[in-house]
Amino acid sequence: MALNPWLAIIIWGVIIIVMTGPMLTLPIFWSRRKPDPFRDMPFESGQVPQGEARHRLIMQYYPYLLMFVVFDVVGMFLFAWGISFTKLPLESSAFVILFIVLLGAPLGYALKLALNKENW
Amino acid sequence: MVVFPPTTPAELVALVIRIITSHTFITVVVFPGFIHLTVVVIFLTWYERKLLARIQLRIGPLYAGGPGGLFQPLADGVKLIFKEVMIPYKASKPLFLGIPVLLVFLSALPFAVIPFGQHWVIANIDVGLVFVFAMTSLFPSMILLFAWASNSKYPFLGGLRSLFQQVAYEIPMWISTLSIVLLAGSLNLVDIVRAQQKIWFIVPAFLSFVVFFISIMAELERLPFDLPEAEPELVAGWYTEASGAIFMLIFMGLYMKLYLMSSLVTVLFLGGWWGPTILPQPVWFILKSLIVATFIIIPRGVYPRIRVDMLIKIGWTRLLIIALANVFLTIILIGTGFMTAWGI
Amino acid sequence: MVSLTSYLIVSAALLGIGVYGLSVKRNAIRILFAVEIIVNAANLNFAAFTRYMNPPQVSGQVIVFYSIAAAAMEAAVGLALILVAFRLNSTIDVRKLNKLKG
Amino acid sequence: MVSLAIPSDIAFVILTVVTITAAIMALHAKELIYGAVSLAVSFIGIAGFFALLDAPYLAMLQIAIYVGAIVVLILFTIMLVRRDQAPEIDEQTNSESPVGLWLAGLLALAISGVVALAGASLPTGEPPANLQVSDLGPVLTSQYPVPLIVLALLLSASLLGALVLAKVER
Repeated sequence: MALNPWLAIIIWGVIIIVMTGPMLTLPIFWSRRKPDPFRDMPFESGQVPQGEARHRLIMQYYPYLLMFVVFDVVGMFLFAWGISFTKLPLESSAFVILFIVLLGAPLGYALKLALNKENW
Repeated sequence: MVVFPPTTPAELVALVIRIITSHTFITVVVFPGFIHLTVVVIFLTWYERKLLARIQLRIGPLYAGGPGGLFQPLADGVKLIFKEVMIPYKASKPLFLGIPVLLVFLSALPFAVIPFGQHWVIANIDVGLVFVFAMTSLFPSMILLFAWASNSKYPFLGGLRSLFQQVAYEIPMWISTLSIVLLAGSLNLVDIVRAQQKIWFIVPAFLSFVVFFISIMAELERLPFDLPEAEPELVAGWYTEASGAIFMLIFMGLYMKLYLMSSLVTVLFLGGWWGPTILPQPVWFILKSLIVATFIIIPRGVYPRIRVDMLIKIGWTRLLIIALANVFLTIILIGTGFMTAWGI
Repeated sequence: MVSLTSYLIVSAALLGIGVYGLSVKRNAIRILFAVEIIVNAANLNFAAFTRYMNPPQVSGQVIVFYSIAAAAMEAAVGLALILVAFRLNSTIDVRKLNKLKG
Repeated sequence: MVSLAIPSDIAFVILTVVTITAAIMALHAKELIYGAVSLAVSFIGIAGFFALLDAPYLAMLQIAIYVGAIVVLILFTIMLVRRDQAPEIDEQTNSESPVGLWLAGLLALAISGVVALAGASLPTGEPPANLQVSDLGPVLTSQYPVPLIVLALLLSASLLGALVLAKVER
């Protein structure tokens, strides 16, 4: 029977949620919930937490995040070309190879910028 | 005869039998779906404990818990389910409770496209490989959000480390599989395995196997890349605040991801279900995946961890360059007709 | 059977939401959200039209590729600009970023 | 016989509700972080539309690039620009100009009207799909090769531009 594979994926997803959902909702249902400031304190090895928890951000690795966005796009384009590589004549892949080569230079410069710790 | 909607009890029974014996139901619920996945995840927790105990000569895990320690995972599960679900002060409730379920969901969903045998696959879609990558690419944001939601310092630091680490190794992982796509000419995982009937892709694409393996070690936050959960520095990394059922779900999600990645290695490089016909196809597949998982687990007992800036530097300067170079190598190999000699 | 018209109306609704956000919000990041929603509405239109061509073609999908890539780059540069603006003025309220006003 | 073809109408309705609600939530959620999460949900809804439109590769691209990369970048930036403890005062809207709402509503209505009027001349039936994922490569390399090179230049320019912008001036 040819069932649409996407429907099968949806069924699988529903099964996962149906099976794992109770693992979280049931314990919440039967666990004791009385607000207790000491028990609900964030874990800091017994110390009383001080200051804002959410604001120590490391700017140092921000360039890698930018590079990730760029190469995410590149990767997706390369996959779209890669599927039909063997069916295409080799000449038509020249542009894709040029595409990869062109991105080499900015990658090098971005790495140089990112690795220089004085910049961040 | 199956009628919908059923009117008599006999028709209802016929319909139920029809549904239960349908291929979709069996693949979703029994194998390679829910039951198989649960059993393997429980097995993997037991297996990792035993293996590390052998490597590091830890006495406790070798004896604790019934015959061969098999009851230990069950006891853990029961304990975690009946523990209280603690939500830290000022934590973001919907994110803190929702993301563990989503983590399990995201690591279990890609199993729909992993072929455990020629017909043992839930959904045979044409974009299988990209589907797996799209799902795994959601992990960094989930982890960052969970770390942010717990409103605590250690999880937040661990979450940031995890974000940068996964982001740094995702691109080498994708680019290294590009040479597999070039060789097989398809993104469909069933077709990729079929193309390996004569020769496993680990032979023509050994370099990309190395890059892929190192990348998944980093993606899974396994030693020597387990900085996000470095115990001496960050307690338990991004899931420090997780307790009880939340911890159990995260744990399940992580082990499922371990199994997912090892089965992906099997599909892409180790010939999937192919093997001598003395054993059925799924057995070969599971065997290969477990061997890969062993090689992912072993370094945890052997290696120290490296520093976070070194880690990110290796990902971007070494692995990405090697992966890109490997793409060119594969193009040359295919272009010169070297591959056709091997029947690929 | 879903018709082309319904896709176009969904896309128009998304465009409306985007334009609303663009004209009403003051937080620079919200404005970026609105821009992304508008780009998505356009992408949806491309994909719908290319599917309902007779026979269906993939060239519209390829255009969506380029559109998504351009949107990703727009987000990267836009967020970097927001970061710089925050560093210089310590606010991302577009009403207060008025140093160039005479 | 039980008909198990995908009920695309139901999927379409669910996706529409999810996408549009999430898009509104993205602009209206109190916390920016929740706004970003709703934006991600809206993107996933659009990916669902792509899957319905027989463009599965596009759907995966949408999830991987938008949700996997852009949303991460947005989340990180939001966390960077958060003020220490101050409530988000930037969250008010231009209260003196409800014009925006009218403008947007009018625009959406106008477009919908045009679409409804033109509905007769639009193709109605869904032509049978015979699109393959492997059709993308030839179109990409033979029909649109020059945009690919322009895209490489765009990618490099924006990568370097963003990096130079974000780095600390000394």
